[in-house]
Amino acid sequence: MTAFDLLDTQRQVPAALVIGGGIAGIQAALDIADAGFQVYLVERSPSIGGRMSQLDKTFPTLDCSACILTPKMVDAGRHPNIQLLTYSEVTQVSGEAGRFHVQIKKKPRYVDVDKCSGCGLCAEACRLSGRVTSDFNAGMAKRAAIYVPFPQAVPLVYTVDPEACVFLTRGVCGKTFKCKDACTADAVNFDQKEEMLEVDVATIITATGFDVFDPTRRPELGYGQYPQVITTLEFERLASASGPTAGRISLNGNLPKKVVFIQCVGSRDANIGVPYCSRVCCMAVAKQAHLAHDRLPGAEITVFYIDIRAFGKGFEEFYDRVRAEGVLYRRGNPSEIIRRGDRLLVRAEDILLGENVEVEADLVVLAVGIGPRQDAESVAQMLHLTQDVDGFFQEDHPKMRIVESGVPGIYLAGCCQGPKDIPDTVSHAKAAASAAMILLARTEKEMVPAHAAD
Amino acid sequence: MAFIPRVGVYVCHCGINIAATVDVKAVTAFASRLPGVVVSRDYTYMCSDPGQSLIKNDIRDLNLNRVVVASCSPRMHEPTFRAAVADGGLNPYCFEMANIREQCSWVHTSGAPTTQKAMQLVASAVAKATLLQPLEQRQVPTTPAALVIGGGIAGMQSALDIAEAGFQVTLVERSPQLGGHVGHLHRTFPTLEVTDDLIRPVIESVTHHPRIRVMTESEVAGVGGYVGNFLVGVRHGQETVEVPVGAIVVATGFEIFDARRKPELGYGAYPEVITTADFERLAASGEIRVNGREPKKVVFIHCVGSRDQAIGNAYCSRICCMVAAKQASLVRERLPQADVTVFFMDVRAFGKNFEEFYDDVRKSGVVYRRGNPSEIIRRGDRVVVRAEDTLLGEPVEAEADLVVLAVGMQPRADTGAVASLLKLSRSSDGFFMEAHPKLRPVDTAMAGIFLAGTCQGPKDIPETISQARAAASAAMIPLMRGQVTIEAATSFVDEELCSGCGQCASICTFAALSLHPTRGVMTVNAVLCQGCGACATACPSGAINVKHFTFDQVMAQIEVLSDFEVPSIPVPATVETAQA
Amino acid sequence: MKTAIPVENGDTLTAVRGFLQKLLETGTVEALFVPLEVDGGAILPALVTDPERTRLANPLAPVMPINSARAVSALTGKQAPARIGAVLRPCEIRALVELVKLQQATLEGVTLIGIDCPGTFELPDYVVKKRSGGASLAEYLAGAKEGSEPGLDGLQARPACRMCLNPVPEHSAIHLELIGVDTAQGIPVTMTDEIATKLGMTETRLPGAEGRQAAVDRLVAARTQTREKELAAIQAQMHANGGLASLFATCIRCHNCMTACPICYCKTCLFKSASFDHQPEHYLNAARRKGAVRMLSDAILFQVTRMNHMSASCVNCGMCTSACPSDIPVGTIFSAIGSQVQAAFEYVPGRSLEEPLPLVTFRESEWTEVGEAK
Amino acid sequence: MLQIESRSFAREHELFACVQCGKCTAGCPMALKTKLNPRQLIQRLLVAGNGFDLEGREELWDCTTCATCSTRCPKKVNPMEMIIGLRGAFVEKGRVHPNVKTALESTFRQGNPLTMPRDQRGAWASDLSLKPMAEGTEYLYYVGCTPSYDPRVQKVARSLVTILQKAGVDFGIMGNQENCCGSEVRRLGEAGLFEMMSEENTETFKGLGVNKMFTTSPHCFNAYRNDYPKNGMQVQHYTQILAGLVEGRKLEFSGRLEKSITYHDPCYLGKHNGVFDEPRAVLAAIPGAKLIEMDRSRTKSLCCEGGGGRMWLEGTNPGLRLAQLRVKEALETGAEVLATACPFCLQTLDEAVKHLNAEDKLQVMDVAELVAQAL
Repeated sequence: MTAFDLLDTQRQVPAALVIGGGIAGIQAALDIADAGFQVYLVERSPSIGGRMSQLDKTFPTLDCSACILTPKMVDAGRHPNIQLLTYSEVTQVSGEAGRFHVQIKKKPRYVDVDKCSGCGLCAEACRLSGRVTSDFNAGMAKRAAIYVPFPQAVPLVYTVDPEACVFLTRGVCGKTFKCKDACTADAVNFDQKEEMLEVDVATIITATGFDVFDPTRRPELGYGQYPQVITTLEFERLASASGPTAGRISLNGNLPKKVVFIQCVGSRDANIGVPYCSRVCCMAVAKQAHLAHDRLPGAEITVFYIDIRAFGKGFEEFYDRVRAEGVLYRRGNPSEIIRRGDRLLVRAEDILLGENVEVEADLVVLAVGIGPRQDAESVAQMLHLTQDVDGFFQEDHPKMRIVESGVPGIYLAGCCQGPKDIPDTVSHAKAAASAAMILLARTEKEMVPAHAAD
Repeated sequence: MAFIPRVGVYVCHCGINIAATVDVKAVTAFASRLPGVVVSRDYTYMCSDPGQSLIKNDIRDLNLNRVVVASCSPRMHEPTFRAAVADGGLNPYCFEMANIREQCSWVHTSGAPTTQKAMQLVASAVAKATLLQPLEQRQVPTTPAALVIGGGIAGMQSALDIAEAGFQVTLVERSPQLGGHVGHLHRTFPTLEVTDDLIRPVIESVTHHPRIRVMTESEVAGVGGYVGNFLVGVRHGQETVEVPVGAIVVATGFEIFDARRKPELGYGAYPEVITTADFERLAASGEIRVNGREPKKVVFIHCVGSRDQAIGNAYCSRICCMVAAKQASLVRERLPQADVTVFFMDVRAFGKNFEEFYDDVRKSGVVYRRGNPSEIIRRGDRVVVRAEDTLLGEPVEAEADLVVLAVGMQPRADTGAVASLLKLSRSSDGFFMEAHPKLRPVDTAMAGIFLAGTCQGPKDIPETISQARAAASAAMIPLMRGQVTIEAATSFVDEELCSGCGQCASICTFAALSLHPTRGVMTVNAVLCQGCGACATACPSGAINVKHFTFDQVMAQIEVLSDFEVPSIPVPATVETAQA
Repeated sequence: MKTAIPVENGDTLTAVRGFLQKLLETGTVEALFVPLEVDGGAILPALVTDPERTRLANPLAPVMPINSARAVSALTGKQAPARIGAVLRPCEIRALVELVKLQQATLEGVTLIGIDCPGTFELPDYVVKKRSGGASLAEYLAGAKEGSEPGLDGLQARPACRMCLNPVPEHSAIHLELIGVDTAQGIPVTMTDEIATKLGMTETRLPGAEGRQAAVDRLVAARTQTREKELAAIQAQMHANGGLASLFATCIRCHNCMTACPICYCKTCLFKSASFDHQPEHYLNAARRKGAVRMLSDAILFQVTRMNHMSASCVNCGMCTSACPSDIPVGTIFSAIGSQVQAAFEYVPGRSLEEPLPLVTFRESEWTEVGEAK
Repeated sequence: MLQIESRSFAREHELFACVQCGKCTAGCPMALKTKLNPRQLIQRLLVAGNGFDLEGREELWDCTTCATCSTRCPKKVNPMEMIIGLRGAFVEKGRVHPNVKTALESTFRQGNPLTMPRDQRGAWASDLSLKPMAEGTEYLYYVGCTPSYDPRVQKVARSLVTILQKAGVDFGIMGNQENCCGSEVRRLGEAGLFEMMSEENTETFKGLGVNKMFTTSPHCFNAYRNDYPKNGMQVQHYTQILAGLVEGRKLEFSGRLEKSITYHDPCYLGKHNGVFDEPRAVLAAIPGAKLIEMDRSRTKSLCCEGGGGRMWLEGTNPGLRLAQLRVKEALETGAEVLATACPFCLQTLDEAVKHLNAEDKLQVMDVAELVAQAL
């Protein structure tokens, strides 16, 4: 799609609503928009990009995640048929397939998106600059109260964090607003109010994504207790060149010499209510073990696992390669992590040896599983979707109708339906787009005679 | 009248992104002195509306004929500025971008060398700009129909989606009936539904769909044309029909691994040893009997023909773990007295409800032993599976009346032939290769040709359907748009220089080059060409150039940046010593 | 079929001429490409259709005015106009195979007549000796029989020949043996049964055939040594101070090497195209940047580019060295580079028509030590 | 030969659910020092066909029933119960250690495993004029065998009584009428005897009109709470009662206890029943007390080796004592007091401190004793 390739403005086209601006939502929106239909892409956070934007590399090709995602984000951002509604939430849906009526809440950014050029002067000036925890960096870095989540954000527009901003929380921020003063475009505007938007769409694609497992639910693994115990998501930020350590895998400035990865934390664990396999962790760990091997020369890297699920295209080959590089795979699910002196000990049974082992570690990475969004239930209620026993949205048939939600006209895309890796997510999103496009094509057909009569 | 370049240079601050490390004013002043430059300006955000207006006004007022913007990567804003230039009345290809952000300010610290580098990049872009030629983009209408190759579950699902969206679909299947491999399955995991109940309605809908033309016992014989307008020859018996379509979905499926290639497992030698595919038929027949008896000891073996570099299949076949689990549970159900043992390396129960199903299968009494059996031998009227139970660290010999080998998937034997017919590439595992393993799982390097199902790699039924519908979505896009845009920056051949050696054609991924039948030189199909430039690098005579990136344009850029074409002549030895 | 050309009175050349004549007379070929000897020693590659003219033919003369692969390319193009026979040396055949792969020639309808090559001499030297009554063919053939390095009244063979490891032709439909055989008694020939029938030749075994292989091995062994020594010397020079630039320091950019090269097939060399017609300012700017600029410019770039384009296909015929007016060992330099490139891609130029050219194929796993190894 | 029907045993204990991940063995404190490997034992039972010989598997008696294995298991398998079940096979054949035989006999005859006379059970409280349990009394204080007979642990019971009286809690005791809860009997594999005692005790409680009870020992607490049939009776551990008093500000401290204390979680209180916070809340309420945590605390607490009938058994590797490891961990924290809330822990840790000659550095005290000191 290029700038010269604008839509025929004479054509009356039906629209689709895509909820969620991760890779699933972006892909579904792009397909539908490329086919010539209107798309409203609603994203709760200030930027589209989702979980994929937080990743460093992708398995098994080790492509830089941002490098392959950013172009898609940009395409979505500048597509003439896509209306991006970031920092917005769908609040109400009524109607039926072919004619849904949707209410969308646009939260105040306190920044005029038309004026803001993303220069960053405001964030530099903010009193809380470098003092507000960055969610994007999995809590491992600080930002200001006025921020963009990451440099490649789309739209590249600043947002005032209402939870942190001194003015919004306390009502005053010194004599003058630092951010407002710093802005040369006069874009900061604390008078902004929440806006409600109403749109009519023919179809809805739900692509609300996932939350990662909270490892404090397995306290014996010491997450939150030992700073050396981190999650795979945190490791992604550590490994990322644009992350808090600029890609140095270091804790408090020290490069770890003994790294242990633990798989199935919050997956395949019926005891705490997550009986399912999260599908991506085995390969995420294989990739991270490779990165650790690559960037921490001489470090001992051990992976504890139950089964290695290297099932996708090129996955087994990648797993073979990582082992060949010298990463030690030991079968056994560690039972606990304890401290001895200044070192952590991962206590596990090496099942293949039939022996208990205590492996020293100065970095332990927990491969946290994929779970439904915390607010999945309220989204389900709003859209009349059903949830499966694990809390993910239930597809209409597990084999044949995996993008149909059970509500005609509403389709599912990506991890909101269950854990998936990126290619499976993209396929699923495009499949949802296909289903949606069939409905859109029919709706358009019905619209034509009505207009011909005008 | 000779062309006299009148170049405008616009240097962007990008807030502080560029201005913090590069002296933008100095770069602007430097640019104004470059040959051909008429005006040089700087602005905080060139991409903003006021910034774009600067450019448009100058084109009009100063009669500019070339524009250079020094800012960020062209990936994001090249379309922005091309549109602005076009608005100002110039051809959009008369625009060039110097990337002084990603390639300069973001990767260097503040200082004179950084500013100098920015100047060099600007000078380089100006050098190219003076040589730029206007180009025209074209739109070509598309044929509102699609071809689907393969009548398995993937092909049928793709066909149904495209037809449902309102387009004609021709579905070509080599065998006499639709249904593919799934048609031969008894039940599916993890829900244990009878497969026939799933597939029959699909076959019915496809067969009776008013917009789907099913051609069984047919094969694709030839493909010509390009995205939007393919002409496909479909052979049925002696007859070949020509089918014009706008997009093609390849859903040619897989082959089952031939367990005879692992002779140590005794398939074909012992009647007690069967494959999971055989088991499906056995289960469908209603009675699980071997040698006329109900087996009392049943052993399943995973990874036969998968994860096995010895036979050249390094990959995991993705479905066998669950197929074996499903079959093991069927044995438990039908023959409650039988012992069922599964030998595995890793149990890959990764799909929705798979782990739960695996849990249930174990709880039903199926014993899972970790270890990949090495051989099967005969002992009396039973066979013995010899393996190590790696969980116990002990060698074991498991007696069995029935051994089921979980055979993997492999590319069809004719994958190579289909690949050369459609100009598709294959990945190292032999399956068709997708355009990008992460973000373009159904696209191929050939525009308008898409992959669905197991021809791209092993998949289970829902994944196959997902990908089939994804391919349908991709195929529908050009059909729904009704037209495709032809890239303007394509390659072209200088027939004076071309010797017709064909090296360019060998490396062209898009099949855009061919030897002219009479002139003995290469010709470019501008519709197929994507402007990647691989041909230009392969041509020893410099006979092929890519528009907008011609040899002269690129050389002009390089010359400014580097003096590599000028070998250094040593200064007198005395000076050299002094320097050392 | 193994057969032989009978030789009368020890006159090998006449026997060969008779054989060639028969090829035309029987219509086995409609035209014959073969070197003719004129003016008392000058060797002239020519296309002959009149059988009578074969009386001038001398494919045994130990000289190589051109690498005739180029001539065959000109005679066949994309499609040979008639049944053509071509009498060629092993290195000419190998070059021809490369040109076929580059779509510059075809072997369809071409009958290759390969002759063992014991080695060749520089053309001017040979002509001078010949005209002064020297350069005895009998002596040359006697040396070939022993498998020893040929000499020409005290002169050595061309450097490329002294390093040649392929004195025996491949791919030929008719193969005349010279090395390790007594050609004064008869010339052993291998040919297809079809041609033999046409020519009325029958299975023949000459006495003493068992010594041939040993002679070939002897010759190749000696040349392997020479080759390794010469290449090592060039490699050392290339890695010494000055490197490639100093090897080409005397290059006058005459492009003779390119003209003589059988593989350089471009209609117009890039370096003769408008792209290298620089503006006068270009030179001045370059001089200002570097302090001085070599004129004529682009000599090293020319050599490096040519290396890039054809070193994978280089058959080590050494025509470039012979053509160089500045006595630069161009062929040896190209051999040194080419052997590394060819080894890296496990490619042997001229070996097989089926082997794809390495630079137009792409395998993800190849040459990982150079690309992104990780 | 000590053959069991492994097929039905595996089914009964749902061993087929096991996915052989090894978390049980990895967390097992005894696997560190003995041959005990629950994960491998499960696999052996699963692949044994229908007969499995327990002969020579002495390591089954090493299990302390600390429940680490079952809490860690991702597939809801309970290896601890499997081991208790397997011990049953030994007991059935009478193939048990003489000490165990004595303890079981004593429980059957005297109502305690300590070979103490039944009619001396209430003697410890003879000077305290405690109310006998009767209909209408709010709580039954179920004292338990060790606190009744063991002079060291009697101090805990007396301290507790002091506290409760001061706080005005309405409770009664059963005196000589009190009978062993059967917790250890069950864990030694004598399921039949336990069944009998369970029925008997339940009857007695009903007769006395018990609605709510608390215990000194987490083991008794666990038995009544989890092993007995559900009968609507509220069962608490005394630390929960004390925590309730602290929270309701019913406990007035007149003194101070300027001591650093580290708390050892008893397995049967913590891992088995999730009571982690209450004892800590009580200790934290003592004026002057400074709480220090050991690294292995709460769900990771290291077992003292006193449970699962191990008070009567040496185990297969008596040289290395977990209690000693635990005391060393406590010493590392620099605490002056190692607090716990279990009679068995108190005994094993006390002995370990003596063995390590650390009496001058570390004092092992029960939570009740510490509270009583500060009243």
